[in-house]
Amino acid sequence: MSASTIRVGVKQVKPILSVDTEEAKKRVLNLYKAWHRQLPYIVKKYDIPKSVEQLRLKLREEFMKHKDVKDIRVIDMLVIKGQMELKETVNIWKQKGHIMTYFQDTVEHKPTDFLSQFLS
Amino acid sequence: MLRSSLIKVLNGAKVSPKHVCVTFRAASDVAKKPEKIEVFIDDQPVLVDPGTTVLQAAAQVGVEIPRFCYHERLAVAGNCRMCLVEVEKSPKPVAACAMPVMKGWRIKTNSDMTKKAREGVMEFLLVNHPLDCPICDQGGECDLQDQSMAFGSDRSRFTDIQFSGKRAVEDKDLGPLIKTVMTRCIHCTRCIRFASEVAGIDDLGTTGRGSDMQIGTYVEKFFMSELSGNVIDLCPVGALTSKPYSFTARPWEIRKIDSIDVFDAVGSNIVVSTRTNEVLRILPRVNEEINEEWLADKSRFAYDGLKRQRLITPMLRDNKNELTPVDWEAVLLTVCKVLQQAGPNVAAIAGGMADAETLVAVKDLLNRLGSELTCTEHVFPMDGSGTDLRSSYLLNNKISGAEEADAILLIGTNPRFEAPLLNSRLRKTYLHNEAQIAVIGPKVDLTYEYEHLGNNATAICNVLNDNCPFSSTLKNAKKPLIIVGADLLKRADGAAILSLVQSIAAQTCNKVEGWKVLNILHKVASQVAALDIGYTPGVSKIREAKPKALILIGADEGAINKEDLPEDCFIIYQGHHGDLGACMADAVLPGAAYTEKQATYVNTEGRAQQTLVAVSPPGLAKEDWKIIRALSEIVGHKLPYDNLNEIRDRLDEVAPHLTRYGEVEGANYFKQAAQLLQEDEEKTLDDSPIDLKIKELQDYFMTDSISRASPTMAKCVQAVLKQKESKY
Amino acid sequence: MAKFFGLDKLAYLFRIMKENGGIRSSLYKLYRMDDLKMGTLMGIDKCGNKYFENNRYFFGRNRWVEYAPKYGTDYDASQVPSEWYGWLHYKTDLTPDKDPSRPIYKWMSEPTENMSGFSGAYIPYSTTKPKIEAWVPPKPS
Amino acid sequence: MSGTLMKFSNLVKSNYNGIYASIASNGQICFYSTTPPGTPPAQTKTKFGPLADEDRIFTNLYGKHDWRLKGALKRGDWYKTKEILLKGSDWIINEVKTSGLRGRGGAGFPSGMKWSFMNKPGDGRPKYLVVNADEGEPGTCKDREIMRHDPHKLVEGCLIAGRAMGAKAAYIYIRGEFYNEASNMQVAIAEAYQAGLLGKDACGSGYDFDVFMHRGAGAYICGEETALIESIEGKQGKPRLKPPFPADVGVFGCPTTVTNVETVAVAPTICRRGGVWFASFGRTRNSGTKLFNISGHVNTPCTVEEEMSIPLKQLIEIHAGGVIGGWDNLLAVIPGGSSTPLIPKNVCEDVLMDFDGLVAAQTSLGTAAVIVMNKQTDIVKAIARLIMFYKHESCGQCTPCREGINWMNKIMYRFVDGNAKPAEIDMIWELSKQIEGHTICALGDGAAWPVQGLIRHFRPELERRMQEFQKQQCAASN
Repeated sequence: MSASTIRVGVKQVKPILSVDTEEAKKRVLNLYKAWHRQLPYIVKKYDIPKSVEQLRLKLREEFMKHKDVKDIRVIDMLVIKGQMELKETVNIWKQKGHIMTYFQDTVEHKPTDFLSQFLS
Repeated sequence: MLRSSLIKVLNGAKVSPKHVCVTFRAASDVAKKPEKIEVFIDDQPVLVDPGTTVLQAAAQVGVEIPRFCYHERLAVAGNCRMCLVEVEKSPKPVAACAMPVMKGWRIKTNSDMTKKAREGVMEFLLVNHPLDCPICDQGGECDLQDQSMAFGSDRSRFTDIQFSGKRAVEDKDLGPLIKTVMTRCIHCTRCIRFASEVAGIDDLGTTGRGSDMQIGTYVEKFFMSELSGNVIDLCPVGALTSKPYSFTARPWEIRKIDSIDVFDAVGSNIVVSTRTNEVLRILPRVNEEINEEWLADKSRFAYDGLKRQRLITPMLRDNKNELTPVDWEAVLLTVCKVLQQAGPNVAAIAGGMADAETLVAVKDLLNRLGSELTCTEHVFPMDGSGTDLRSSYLLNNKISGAEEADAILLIGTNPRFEAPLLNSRLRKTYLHNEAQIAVIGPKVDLTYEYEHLGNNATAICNVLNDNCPFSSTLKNAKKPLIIVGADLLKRADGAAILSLVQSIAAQTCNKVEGWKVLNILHKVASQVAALDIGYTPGVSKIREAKPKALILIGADEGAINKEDLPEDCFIIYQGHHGDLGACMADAVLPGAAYTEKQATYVNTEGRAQQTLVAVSPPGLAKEDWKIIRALSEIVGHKLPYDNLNEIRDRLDEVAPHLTRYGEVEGANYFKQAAQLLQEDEEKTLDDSPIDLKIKELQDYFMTDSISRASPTMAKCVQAVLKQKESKY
Repeated sequence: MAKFFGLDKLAYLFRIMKENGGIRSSLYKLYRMDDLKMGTLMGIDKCGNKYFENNRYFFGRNRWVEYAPKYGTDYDASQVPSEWYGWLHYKTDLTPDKDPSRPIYKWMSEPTENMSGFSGAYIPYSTTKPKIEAWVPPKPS
Repeated sequence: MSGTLMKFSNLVKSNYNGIYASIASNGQICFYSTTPPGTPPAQTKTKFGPLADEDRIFTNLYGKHDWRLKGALKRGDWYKTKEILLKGSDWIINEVKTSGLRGRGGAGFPSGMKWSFMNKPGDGRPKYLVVNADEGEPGTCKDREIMRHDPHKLVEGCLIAGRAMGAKAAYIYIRGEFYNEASNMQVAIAEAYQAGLLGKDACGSGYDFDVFMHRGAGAYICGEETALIESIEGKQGKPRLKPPFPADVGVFGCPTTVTNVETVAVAPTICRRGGVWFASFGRTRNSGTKLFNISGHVNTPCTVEEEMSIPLKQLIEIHAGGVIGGWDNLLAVIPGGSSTPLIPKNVCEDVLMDFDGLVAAQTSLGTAAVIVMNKQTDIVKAIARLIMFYKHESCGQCTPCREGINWMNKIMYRFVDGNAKPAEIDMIWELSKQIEGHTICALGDGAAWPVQGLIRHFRPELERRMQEFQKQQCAASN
């Protein structure tokens, strides 16, 4: 009996939110739309030197980062994290700098070629 | 001293018996191998050779018996009595370090009697020990501390401190290297035995008796030895500590990095102790093949030279003819311009501390620029096979091989100061193997007796032509050894001398398989690697070529100077110390010293070893091969290696043994080398006396850019000169 | 009656303004010092700072300094010389000119003003020896 | 290399087990399971001493006659020495073995056996006889009498003992302070050389033998055999580790036997009168005559030749004129030189002066230097003074002796005043046990034994002093 349970457990993982790809996709799109609607307000409230257009591009970029994710559970988890981000942003739990980090990488890339390495 | 008595034993005259035993043992060892006897250590049976001591037998089964005076590499004194163990059926405990085991002995290293004996000895040792551990430099690495923890009593009964106090002894002045606090001394006499047996100096001894006994140099005297630092390691307590290191650090604070010494061509293994990116001290690391567990003073104490006179920023000569600090871009661009203008008229000279990686990088760069002028500072004859056959420039028989020799001929070398650890081996051979030693060259003190055959090339001819008694000794010897100093071969007739020596070596026919008679002793750490990689020894070619640009890789010996070069020659100095080379340079590229880079060095026997990074290079200084690599990219001939592994692959391509660390790649083709030399036209011998650069101790301490920058070494030279003036 | 309507306060204000040299200079002082007070001039130091006392104000506010006009708005507490410091901080009630027991030694130096943020600012330096001593190239002769 | 340095034990041949065993027991007790050839005949007498005049060996002990060659010849020295030499070493050794002669230097090792160790096939190295005339033990003064008044006995003894062990030469290591003795010895040696008794073809026997004098520089420790060897070699007189024993690696690296003056000096007489004659004195295993030195609180201190196994009381009464203040005024006796434990009066009553008798009384015959102390003696101070001597004479090589005796000395001098706690008596007992047997040579033992003897027999006295001191302190502080 226990053996069979394990087998089932191995075969089938417990879903987080979505049961199939369709549902997951719906959730992603919902999140995207929610962000998209909030973008003008974000620009205004946070007083950031970016236009709504730029934010839209960034939003698309952030989502496209995970375009190859196939695992439903991972997608769900990413959606949950995205929702959390959204909530923090909309409720002004964040500060200006937090929003701007989407636009600027704080880590400077180390040079990879020998000469720059040598001179740096 | 020790040896003279031995000869007399056999002649039936005076003898020093403490050491006689040693030789008898050596002799009987060869004669026959007696069967093993069985003894029991804590009821564990162990089979040992007859004559094994209790302590050694115990060590064979992994039982360590505490000791203070006993040291594996020194004669047995047996006076600390710490190693007392119980032997069944013996009414009193025996000293394990000196007592040979008898058949069927049952030795109890942990019985009540043994424990009580140890506790008693420990108590007695502590009775007059000042217990000043908090201000003692040995604290943390002190045998007395450790053993009193392990074997001592848990309380003190010494109440007489309230009545009469403890013994106090005046400190001795042993010179600028060794600090003495004689009150801490436990009279183990290890230092005395080291001085008289290994260092060959009978300056240390005891005066007074009983509780007034003192260790010291009978008269106030500097302990004049090139191996003096080793008594610091030997001292089990804090009586002898390092003066430059005093009150610097505790052993548990420091990081220890295994490395290789580059002050001579022996390549002693060392441990570099660092803290907060600073080299605090250098200790020897055991390597039976090379340095056993000793280390020469220069290698041990010259580390403070690494902190002075350093090149920490690139420099360029400005229009006022002054070297001014610039940044790397500026200096690399300037040098690049010069190299591009010079085209193939570029030359390079490698100094004594250049590592194999840098050497190969420089050679690759110059070859790409179209130049073949890569030279070493130190000369070696190029006639005959030149440096094509490794056998003609290596210490072929290995350093440890010197111990087995029975007749040794030293030609134009002073191993005592050119390679102190090889000399300690020779002394050991002399003492315990009854080796006959002869010297051709200046008369120097080698710490052992030798036959002086002369001071010119004629003496070498005499040996060849059976014109002196030693030649028959050499030819009849089972394991003869000829060691030729690299200094001698610098002469104009170096090739002729080498040819002569090769002929002598050929005469002493090989009686023992794998025994190699001819040995060359180099003086600098880089030479063998440089010759292996294909550098031309000597700078004469550069003088002729009149290059437009000259790269000095730590070349500070003044092999070439501005007058030898054309007016417009641009000199680039790359190295770690501001010395002769940097003074004449137009551009200075700051490199890393041996403690600051992971680099390959090949010692005089052809053994590749690597140093490890102990501290980072100071200021803007970089690892040497990386500078060359960066330069090559700017010049436009990018060298195909970006990291250490890749350049080591390149080393492997050039000479595979360079990356086989720790192993000796033996050389062969002795006959061919000799033949090639003979085939050349008759060479003329110059009969002027053979001269050596380092004859006496004061010449030894400051020989390269690091030791010349070292204040400790300067103090040593002062002390030696002062001692020479003193009447003792 | 006047007290009841607070007229005395008004009168006092006028008195202060009068003491301070009229409306114009009162306004300037208010702008410069954010305060307008009236008090007895206790002394003037060598820099020209004036020291006032008025015990009508509560302890802690009853002694004050009016910095010399040359400082403009760039005045700073460190411009008070050390001999007035004690009086200003209630270490003593005697002004320097009235205190006979103040020791004067020849090694005493003039007080210096805090130059932080200016070119004369104090910059701390390390007193430890450098771990590495650099090579100084010899001057060409 | 370490191995080479360490393993010198190849030298220790199997028959050295015997030596080791005997020396391991501090040289006091020597029991032999096997009966060696030339065993002395069993003693049948039960009463020993006094010695008859015709049985005396040292006939000029008091210097009443001429000590030079002429006088010596008159007394029978050098009589038929050639014949003795010609009988060969085996005969001499067998005679010495039969005599039951035991070393007179303190350890009491059977001389015949010791000499026979030397007599094995050589390896080309010369052999040496070293005569230990460094008589430094407080209370002992027998050798100096021999050397001063009968030097030819010793010179002849050297020749015979040397012949027995096949030695090439004899070194007489004489104490530096013995100036007159050294002079007399030197004269005697010179006389013997001139008379052809020594040197090439000694006594016409065809045997070459030399005798050299070596004067010490005044260190007690040089009386220890290995330290003596070091000293002869010109080094600091510090005892060597054994093994290798001197019989293997001795003076100048050659096989050497170190023997006491008295042992060597009696050898010629034994050879002349026969080992059986010598064995007829004293109890079995303690045979022979012996020089006794009686000093301290006796009426006539003297050195006298007596039969072994003579009762102590008889010895003192007959030769030393009794204890000062009468026998009942006796407090204690140190029977064998300063390094042996003392025995109190009740033991002295019936103890026999020989090796076994004194061992049974927990002391030792040593050099038979009887130090008598009567009841007027401050016994603690006397022993403390002895410890001070040993502290001064310790060579400083090994830890227990160097540090331990110094410490004991400090405690002993506090004991003299009583400035100590009773618990410290047990502590010093333990300290002496920590020293005893833990050192290279026997000096540590010699320093430990007097203290042990004192504590064994006079503990109440020590405790009394401490109490007294305590009382004084209390009185002073109040």
